[in-house]
Amino acid sequence: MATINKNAVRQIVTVLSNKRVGAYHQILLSVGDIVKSCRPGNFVAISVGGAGSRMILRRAFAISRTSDNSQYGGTMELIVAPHGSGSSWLCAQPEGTEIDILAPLGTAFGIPTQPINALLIGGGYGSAPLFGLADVLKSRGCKVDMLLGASVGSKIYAPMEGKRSVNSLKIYTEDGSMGETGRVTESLLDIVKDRNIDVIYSCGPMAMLRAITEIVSVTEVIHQCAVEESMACGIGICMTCVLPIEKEDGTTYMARSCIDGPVMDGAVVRWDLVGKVPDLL
Amino acid sequence: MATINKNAVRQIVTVLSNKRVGAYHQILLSVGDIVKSCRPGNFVAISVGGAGSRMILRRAFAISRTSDNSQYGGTMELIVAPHGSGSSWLCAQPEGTEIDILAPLGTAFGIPTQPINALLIGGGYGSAPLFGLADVLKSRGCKVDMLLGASVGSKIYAPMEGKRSVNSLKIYTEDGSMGETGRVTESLLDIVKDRNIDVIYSCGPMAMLRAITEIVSVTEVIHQCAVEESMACGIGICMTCVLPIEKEDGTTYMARSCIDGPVMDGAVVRWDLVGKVPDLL
Amino acid sequence: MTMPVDMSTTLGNAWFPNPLFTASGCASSGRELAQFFPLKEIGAVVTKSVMSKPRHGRPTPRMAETPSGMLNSIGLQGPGIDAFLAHDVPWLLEQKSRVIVSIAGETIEEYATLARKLRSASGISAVEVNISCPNVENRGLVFACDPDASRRVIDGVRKTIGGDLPIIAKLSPDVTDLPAIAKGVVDAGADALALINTVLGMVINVDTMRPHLGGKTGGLSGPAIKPIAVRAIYQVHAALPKVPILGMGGVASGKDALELILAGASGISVGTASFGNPHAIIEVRDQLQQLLAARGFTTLSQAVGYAHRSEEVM
Amino acid sequence: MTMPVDMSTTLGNAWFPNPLFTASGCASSGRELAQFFPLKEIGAVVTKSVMSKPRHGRPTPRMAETPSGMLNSIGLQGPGIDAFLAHDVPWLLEQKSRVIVSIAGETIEEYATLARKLRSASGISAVEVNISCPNVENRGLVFACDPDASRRVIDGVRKTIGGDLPIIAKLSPDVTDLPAIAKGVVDAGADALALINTVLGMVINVDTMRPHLGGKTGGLSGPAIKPIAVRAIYQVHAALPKVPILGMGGVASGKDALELILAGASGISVGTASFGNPHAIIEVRDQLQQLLAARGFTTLSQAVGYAHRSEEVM
Ligand SMILES: Cc1cc2nc3c(=O)[nH]c(=O)nc-3n(C[C@H](O)[C@H](O)[C@H](O)COP(=O)(O)OP(=O)(O)OC[C@H]3O[C@@H](n4cnc5c(N)ncnc54)[C@H](O)[C@@H]3O)c2cc1C
Ligand SMILES: Cc1cc2nc3c(=O)[nH]c(=O)nc-3n(C[C@H](O)[C@H](O)[C@H](O)COP(=O)(O)OP(=O)(O)OC[C@H]3O[C@@H](n4cnc5c(N)ncnc54)[C@H](O)[C@@H]3O)c2cc1C
Ligand SMILES: Cc1cc2nc3c(=O)[nH]c(=O)nc-3n(C[C@H](O)[C@H](O)[C@H](O)COP(=O)(O)O)c2cc1C
Ligand SMILES: Cc1cc2nc3c(=O)[nH]c(=O)nc-3n(C[C@H](O)[C@H](O)[C@H](O)COP(=O)(O)O)c2cc1C
Ligand code: FES
Ligand code: FES
Repeated sequence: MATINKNAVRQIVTVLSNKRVGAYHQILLSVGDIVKSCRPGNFVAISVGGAGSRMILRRAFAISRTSDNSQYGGTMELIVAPHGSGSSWLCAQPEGTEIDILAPLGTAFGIPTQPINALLIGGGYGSAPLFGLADVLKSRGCKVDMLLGASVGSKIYAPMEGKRSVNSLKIYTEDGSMGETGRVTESLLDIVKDRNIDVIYSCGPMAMLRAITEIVSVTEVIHQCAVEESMACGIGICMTCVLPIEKEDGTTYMARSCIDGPVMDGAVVRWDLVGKVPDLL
Repeated sequence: MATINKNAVRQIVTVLSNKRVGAYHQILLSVGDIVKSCRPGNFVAISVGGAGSRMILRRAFAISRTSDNSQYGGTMELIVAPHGSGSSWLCAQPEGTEIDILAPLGTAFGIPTQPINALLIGGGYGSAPLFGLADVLKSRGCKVDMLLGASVGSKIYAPMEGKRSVNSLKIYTEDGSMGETGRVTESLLDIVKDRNIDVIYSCGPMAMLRAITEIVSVTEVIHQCAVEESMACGIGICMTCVLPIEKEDGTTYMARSCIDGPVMDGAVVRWDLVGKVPDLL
Repeated sequence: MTMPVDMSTTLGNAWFPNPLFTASGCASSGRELAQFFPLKEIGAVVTKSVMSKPRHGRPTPRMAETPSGMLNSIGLQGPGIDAFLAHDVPWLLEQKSRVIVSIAGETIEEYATLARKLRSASGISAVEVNISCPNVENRGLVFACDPDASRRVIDGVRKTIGGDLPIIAKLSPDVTDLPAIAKGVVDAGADALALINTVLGMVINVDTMRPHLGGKTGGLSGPAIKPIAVRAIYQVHAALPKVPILGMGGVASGKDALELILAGASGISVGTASFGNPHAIIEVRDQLQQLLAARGFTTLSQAVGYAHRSEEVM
Repeated sequence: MTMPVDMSTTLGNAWFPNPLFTASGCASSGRELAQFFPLKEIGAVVTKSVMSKPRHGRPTPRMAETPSGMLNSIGLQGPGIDAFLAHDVPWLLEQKSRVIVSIAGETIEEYATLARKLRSASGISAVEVNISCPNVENRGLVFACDPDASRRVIDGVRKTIGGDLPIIAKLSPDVTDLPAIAKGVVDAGADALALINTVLGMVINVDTMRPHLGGKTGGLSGPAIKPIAVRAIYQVHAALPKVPILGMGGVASGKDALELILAGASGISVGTASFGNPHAIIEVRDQLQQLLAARGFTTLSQAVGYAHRSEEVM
């Protein structure tokens, strides 16, 4: 924990572009040097509603990709679903708007030192951080397969350039409007076995993360998942975002998903206790 | 009262232009047919801060001028001083912004049926509704003189076209940065006598309205003043905007300046009791 | 296509075609809002609390805007019950508006006097007893903050007014044990409860460096207090599930109204929201109807207190 | 050019270089905010209320945003006093941070036990006693809502802790008579008061149609409650002008802090505002200093309670 968020900076940044992509908005921010400390899995917390807003809390979004180029300097991409009032406000901000961000926050996906076989699984906008992760994994010589799932095709986020950074991409939708009909967990165990997967990296709804953990629990696969809990502060000071985590000694404690996560080891999350209180210590 | 606000309409309108003029913003709104029922002295109540604002109350502004032309349809002009958060928000809205207005509200200046000698006195942005009033009075054959005062020259609002509609215009500033040094009340009694003034129409700070009333109390001049009290609703339902008014029988009651005003007879306002509670009835 | 929802509701033996009411003090006597919509379109007009004598109220400034709320300090300015019954009530009835008269007093006796006058007035649907007033006979302690005084006010009104006119006791949230106060007034004869009156607050003007309001303290209303209203209604409905509640506090949308109804309110007063939008009550009514329909309710009453249902097995 | 303002303040016999503190439960144990500014820059870190045993707290969801505010229902999750004194306090002292330890208990005895452990810890500036906790020995009635129980908690802490460490009793605004509770705890030995804890509230999720929070009710904080905080501080300062108050509730700017100080606060805790802006406390401190200077104050203490001065002749 002591080093988490040590690079976090609060900064007023500018919206470079805001495009609708299916059910989401792809928002590009000019963030300068912040990109230097962003790692796949980190998130950004954004003030919403402008000055005088009745929304007093920041909203958390996964950092989808960052890049550092000569024309725009550091840029950060977000994939935002207009959900409630705050995310809808963000999706409505045109090019040129100044917004107040705090980034990078939280833990990042662990990057293997050896070339491994990685399976990246995204649900809905959860695919956002996976393409940046895929780039990093590829650069380390990993084999990267990807499964994306959503209820409907418009909720699959899979940009062209993103597809290039993976060895294979399989899409599932529950209504069959894109890719195969069904969920990413459909034939997961087979995929894991067939492709000799070493590590699963996942991001998406909690139910998906839980299902993946349970399916791969019979294997040796490591499951790094980026969780999503309701967050008031995003920086570890409020204790609202907790998840039950099993310690080595078998006892359970409530970890903060903003600072002990969002990337966590799926195997230690007590998914059965999410939204409940563990037995007394 | 029964007919006050009967033409009031709530409507989403568009900002046609927003220009800085000295210390103020001249804001032109495209309001359509609303202009047909606006009279000099009426005001508009505007929602500020946009959706999700923590400001829940409308802000009141005098309707400065209206016009109805073939290019833009009905337009309404406001002269807004950026004072606190709500008026500053309004001053920051660019062309094209949609805003939620309620207009026309409140009483209007009484227009004489005979040609009279009128003296219009404005303090600060209080001059705003007086130019539209001057046009109407001139069209009724009245002689219209005008005195404008403010602390500094940048707070004198006196547009070119406005000057054309008055017979004379005299400007006072307290720091002497424009016109004469001093206040509009400086030689008021002389002006009233010299020019045979029948009616004074005034709009500006309460202290100015009070001073005018006291000065002309020794004359036969009628003083119609547009008062300004803190308003929560602007439509007569909250009782926050009250002023002590003397009835014919000598008793005092608390009248609502939004609906029994803003234009009131200066002589019946108990200026000495403003901000106090009259003796029990 | 959504199913029509039966929006009618009752408070005691009074029936209303829909559950949207004005809030006392936020609609004056009704005339002013009638410029914006026909008053008969809403459940009822709850009039500004009237006292036995005419009153000037408190000095200005009487309001301060606060984050998502406002403070008011009107001090019950009004014409007195006689003028009110002579001019305001007949006009409202002419508009075919249903009328709930709110009364306020400084002594237990004054409440009884007001009740006596109301008894002889006809056409009124119910009386709302605003007990958030200082009791001059007891160091200015607000009636609603004193279990015994609140009970005695309602008892006095009940005895004077007879059995027919429903009594709605309006309570203050500024108490340690709201369900206890609620039980007391229900035992004393209240048919329904109005929850919540404003929360005591203050703003200091950082320029004059004194309390901003003429009356120093004021009542906090608007969206800021909605979570307090929901809690108060939920608590009281849990304690007294059979007693109808007229809920209020920060309602500005159908969603807000639904929240209060799920917590246990049978009717909703809209106060401060009308200041920002004179059509608020009508909009809330229409939005509420749609939200109820979308959730499969066919009557409003099915939704009342629905948040209290026991946990289903997952 | 503005004059420098002496920002130092005292609570009981504890001295602080400036009056800006974290609010208990809104800074965890300090480490996390230290990524954003050196903790010694502020008056003191008030740590999250610690109990005698480790605790999981309440189920999620633990928060809901409300208009200009939020509800929380953490349920005092924490490591327990032993781990806290072993790990957190030494770390804070290493940072040269001043430390106010907040304690919470379920019984009067638990508070005394906590006080005993604190007594042997060195380097702490003061203890804040959070009495807004359910008393398991009395039907879960919150200590702070019961004048007798609050007095007994403070009395127990005072007797155990000895005379040196200042005791700040933290009160809940959810009571009928706050000055009476305040007097009681001061009589029992509190050197200062912390006002206000959160206001009890609830949000109902209109999709699940149940209370949104895992713990059903939650504590309302943020700008929405600022007018309640100002009123509470003003009332208590009027009743007990000599007792220092650590003010809090919705402070997000120097102007907000000044309002609470003029009402009677000698120190300011910033809670919820740090969630939206981790630098909030530092910004509030700097803005406050400028506002004080612009008003001609040369020391913070001149401004404390200044809104209570008698009316000048106009
Ligand atoms: C680590 C993390 C990464 C995320 N990444 C993305 C992303 O890349 N793209 C995207 O579209 N969304 C993402 N989310 C979800 C996003 O934060 C919520 O959709 C958003 O906060 C909802 O705010 P709102 O005002 O629109 O909704 P409201 O429901 O009005 O929000 C009310 C309050 O609840 C909180 N809240 C509600 N839902 C969530 C949620 N799912 N997670 C956290 N807080 C919530 C809000 O922050 C706010 O304080 C992420 C969440 C987390 C925690
Ligand atoms: C009938 C009428 C006509 C007006 N005409 C104009 C005009 O033409 N141009 C102009 O610049 N201003 C005018 N004002 C003043 C204008 O309404 C205030 O400057 C504005 O409301 C301040 O809002 P704020 O959010 O900027 O300030 P804040 O001080 O933050 O406002 C806080 C609250 O107090 C109320 N308030 C504060 N000052 C006033 C005030 N002077 N009058 C009424 N309410 C107030 C606001 O409405 C708001 O609810 C008029 C006021 C009235 C009543
Ligand atoms: C300006 C104003 C005046 C009020 N006057 C009264 C009153 O006379 N009697 C009463 O019982 N409540 C009065 N109230 C309280 C409201 O009826 C209502 O209980 C409270 O404002 C909460 O609802 P809201 O948030 O929708 O306004 C008044 C409220 C306001 C804002
Ligand atoms: C998430 C959260 C947790 C809190 N935990 C505690 C606590 O443990 N002990 C305590 O005395 N107060 C606690 N409080 C109350 C705050 O210390 C403070 O009194 C209140 O939030 C009002 O201040 P604010 O509006 O600046 O947040 C908590 C508040 C919040 C928002
Ligand atoms: S969101 Fe505040 S601790 Fe995680
Ligand atoms: S502003 Fe509400 S009555 Fe005048």
